[in-house]
Amino acid sequence: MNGAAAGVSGVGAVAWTADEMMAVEASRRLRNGDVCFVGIGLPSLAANLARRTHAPECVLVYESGTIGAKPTMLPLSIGDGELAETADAVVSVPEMFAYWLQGGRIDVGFLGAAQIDRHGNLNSTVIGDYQTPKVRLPGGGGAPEIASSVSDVFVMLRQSPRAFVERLDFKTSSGERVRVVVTDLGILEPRGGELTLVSVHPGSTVDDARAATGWDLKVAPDVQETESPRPAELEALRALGTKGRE
Amino acid sequence: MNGAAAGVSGVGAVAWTADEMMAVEASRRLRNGDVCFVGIGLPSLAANLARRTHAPECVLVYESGTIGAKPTMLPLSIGDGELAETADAVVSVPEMFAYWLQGGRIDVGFLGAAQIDRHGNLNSTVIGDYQTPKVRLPGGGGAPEIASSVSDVFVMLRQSPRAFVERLDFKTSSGERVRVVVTDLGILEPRGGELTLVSVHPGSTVDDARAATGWDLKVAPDVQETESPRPAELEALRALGTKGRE
Amino acid sequence: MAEIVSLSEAVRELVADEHTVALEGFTHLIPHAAGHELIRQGRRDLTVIRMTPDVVYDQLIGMGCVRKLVFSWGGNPGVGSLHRLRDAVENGWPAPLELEEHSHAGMAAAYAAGASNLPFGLLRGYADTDLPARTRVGFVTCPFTGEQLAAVPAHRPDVGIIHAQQADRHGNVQLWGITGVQKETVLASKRAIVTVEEIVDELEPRPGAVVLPSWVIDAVACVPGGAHPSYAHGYYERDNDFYVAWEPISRDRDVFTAWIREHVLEAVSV
Amino acid sequence: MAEIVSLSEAVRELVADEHTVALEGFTHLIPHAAGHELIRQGRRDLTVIRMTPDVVYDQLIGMGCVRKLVFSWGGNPGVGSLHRLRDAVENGWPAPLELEEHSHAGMAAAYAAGASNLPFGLLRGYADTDLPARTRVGFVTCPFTGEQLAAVPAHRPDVGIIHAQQADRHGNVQLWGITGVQKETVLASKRAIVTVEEIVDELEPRPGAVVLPSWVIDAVACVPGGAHPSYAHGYYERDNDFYVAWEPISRDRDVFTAWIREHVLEAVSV
Repeated sequence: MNGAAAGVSGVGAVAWTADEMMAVEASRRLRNGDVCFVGIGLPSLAANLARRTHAPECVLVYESGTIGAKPTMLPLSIGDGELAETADAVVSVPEMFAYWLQGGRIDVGFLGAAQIDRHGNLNSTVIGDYQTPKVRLPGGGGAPEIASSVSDVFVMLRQSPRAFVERLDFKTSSGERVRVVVTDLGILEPRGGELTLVSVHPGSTVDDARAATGWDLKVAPDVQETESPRPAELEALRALGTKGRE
Repeated sequence: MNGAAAGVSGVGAVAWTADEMMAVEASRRLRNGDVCFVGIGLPSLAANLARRTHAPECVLVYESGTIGAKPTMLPLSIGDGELAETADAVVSVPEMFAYWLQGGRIDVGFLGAAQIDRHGNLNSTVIGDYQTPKVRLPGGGGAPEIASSVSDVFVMLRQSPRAFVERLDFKTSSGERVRVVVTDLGILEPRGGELTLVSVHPGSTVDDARAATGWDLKVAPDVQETESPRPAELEALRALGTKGRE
Repeated sequence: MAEIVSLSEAVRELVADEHTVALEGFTHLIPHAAGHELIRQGRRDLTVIRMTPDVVYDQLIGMGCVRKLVFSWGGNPGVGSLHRLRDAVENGWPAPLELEEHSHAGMAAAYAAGASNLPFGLLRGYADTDLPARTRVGFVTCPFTGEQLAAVPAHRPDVGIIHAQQADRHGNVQLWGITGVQKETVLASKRAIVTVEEIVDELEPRPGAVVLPSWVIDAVACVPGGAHPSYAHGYYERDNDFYVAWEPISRDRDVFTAWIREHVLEAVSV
Repeated sequence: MAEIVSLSEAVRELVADEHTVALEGFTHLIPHAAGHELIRQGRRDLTVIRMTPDVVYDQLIGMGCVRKLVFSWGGNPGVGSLHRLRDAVENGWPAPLELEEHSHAGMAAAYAAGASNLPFGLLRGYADTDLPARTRVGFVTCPFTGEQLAAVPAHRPDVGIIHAQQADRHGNVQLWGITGVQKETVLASKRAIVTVEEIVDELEPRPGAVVLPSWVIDAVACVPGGAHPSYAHGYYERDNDFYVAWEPISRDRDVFTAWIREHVLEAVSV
């Protein structure tokens, strides 16, 4: 799993990691019955957690073509066999993108990236110049059309000045439908067309979030502290495990 | 089956009908391994006959989505269950038309019609004016794209001045790829861009064919007499039967 | 999530006069029972979409439920004409019928476009025919090759209605055999009704099956025999004799009307 | 009709230098053995198409077989970077690599367009991104709504290569599980090679299976384990440890080259 346990320790009875806080907070925002387009890693963790807690009817759709997958363990790849075995239906990749994603059948899509700007636009293509890149990143994959086809885009991304930038090196996907950005420090939501810090996680401060942002971060006047992961949430989360970890 | 036995009696040992002559002659023109897009009635009869005689590897594709169907009895409808049960693959109708027909995977397509002109253009839409038709015909169905997508179009049509017309009331499909027209009287092939009588069936004459054509029919200098259905062909043909007749 | 309801409730709740409705099923699984319910509930001024109108639309047209027909092949398969369709077009009985006709390829592309949330379907078609002058088709130019291609407006029915073999108790649906254009019909439609042969505890995966999750369907109604005289693969065969018998019934207005009264209007809703 | 031949013969007969080749398989059934055969036979200046280049294209690129890569997501799934791909793009080692990158939706539409003999695939995509400035995408206007839609040039590979679970002795092929874009890859390609886990007397129909008739395939080669480190549903699991192990192997040019020598070049052709 990418971004595996970072060892940040939270306040409250049970210690938890930044990844766990991010997964729990993203999971809380999924409504029962939501149809979610999930990738691997934290998004998959968050969506599977939701199915095991408050949103058992949450439908997991993986871009590999599996609709309604119910994995018992977290898949390491979006094409793991168990996804097909437990799915309500498996469709071809062209059908997945045409009928299901573009068809407007997906409520929530999760995205990550190497860079994000204040409007929620994302870069997962290159760092540096396109023709002579400092770092060639994997590229857009499903992101460009996920960002424009689902109702709500959830971004999960660790906060740092290198990731939260004033200007993207490349715009891989549009921020138009980004509803929330869950980071390791807090939660950002678009307010007046700009991502605004609305909550900080226990153990983090507004100044931490400001320092980890490459632009002058707007902070909501009513900025909250995120509720720590509840023991039940952590238990369900840790019970998930991953094949990769076995 | 449409155009069922007309009772025309042929010369030669065994009596046969016009439909049988048409089916046998169309069948003879199918090469082993040809992939055929077949409709119901005479085309289905001809293609199934070919599989039972000289072209066992002939592949039958029905627009209902069945690829490589091997019906034991002649289907009455293109969607008969046996077509699906005996097919190598069953695909959706959109896939059939997009990947298989438009994709250029079909060698031979059979067409019928209410009217044909000297260029092989067909009308299966209306007799009379489109807005106030004398007869509203079923319409194009698969014909417009069959006519433009397969390599060779075979037309099977009973010859009469009402069907073989100087001017179509409506052009439902293009004659560009029509390679042969098999009628109850003979065989027409395009020569110099115009359908030309190249063979007459036993019991019919060139004058019969001329009289049954609404334009001044070109006759090949080397016009032949069609070989009568061989006993083996008739036996195989009659063994086919049809569900409708049972 | 699909609700499991009676067919009469599904039609009453979801289908209104002037709606655009698509009842699909390519020879196989034609939703005849749903068509009969539309007649019983007296729907009017419908725009009905179907590749092959078949007997089910001959009946709707003959009973005056239809203002416009969008189709590609309007015959009685293996038998001949649809006489109620012809009578409406040729003589305006019981009411004039507006036609929008396409090719099968065009109709299939229009359903796929609707399911894909595209405004039009792209195909090589309609070229060198009289169809473009008589139907809704446009042409677009390939930005790479300069080729001209046909564009058919996407089908986006208000209600899509299909018949399937099975649903489970959550309203997930499975159909198999010749699956036609039914998946596209459901996904292209704003609302979807599925009638099924039976409701089972668990959908056992089958070769060649199409599975539609409950959350793309609005109503599932259990209507055994709901496809007759069409067939349901694994349940009953096509009633070819009925299609032959329909020829004389549909030929005569009075015989047709009497047949509908006896077999549809006076039949009990399910 | 497909001929059943050895993989080395299939590649020798059908794949030439400068060909455009697509090896597909979405996480599942990735034709790694076929990629290794391309390396062993020293193909050069290939244009390779693949949604997710994965380890198989990292190897082809690192061995200098590739001039141009057409792709949509070039990472090591669940692990990180494809270092040979990055080294080629960032440092031109062993040779500069031309990129044409799309989104998954664009690649899928391009394959479907190729299979449909259309010059381009139509989709709602690429909008409000920097992709159009860096790749081959055009825009067309809907003749009915005036909307602008993306047009991606169809994929028409010279050779499409996939891996499947089974073929019968006639060369008919069946694959199941996650079937990805393999049907479109075969149908979009001028020639097709299929490697299979086993050749059976009869293909037993399976739920969710894709069946490709022998007459759309040119060569079938029996290569058990031909998808490793990817997996073959019903045969073996994905070797997740290999994907993790590939990270340090691919990071270093010499370690990579040694690994290829030992595991590919000195391995026997099948």
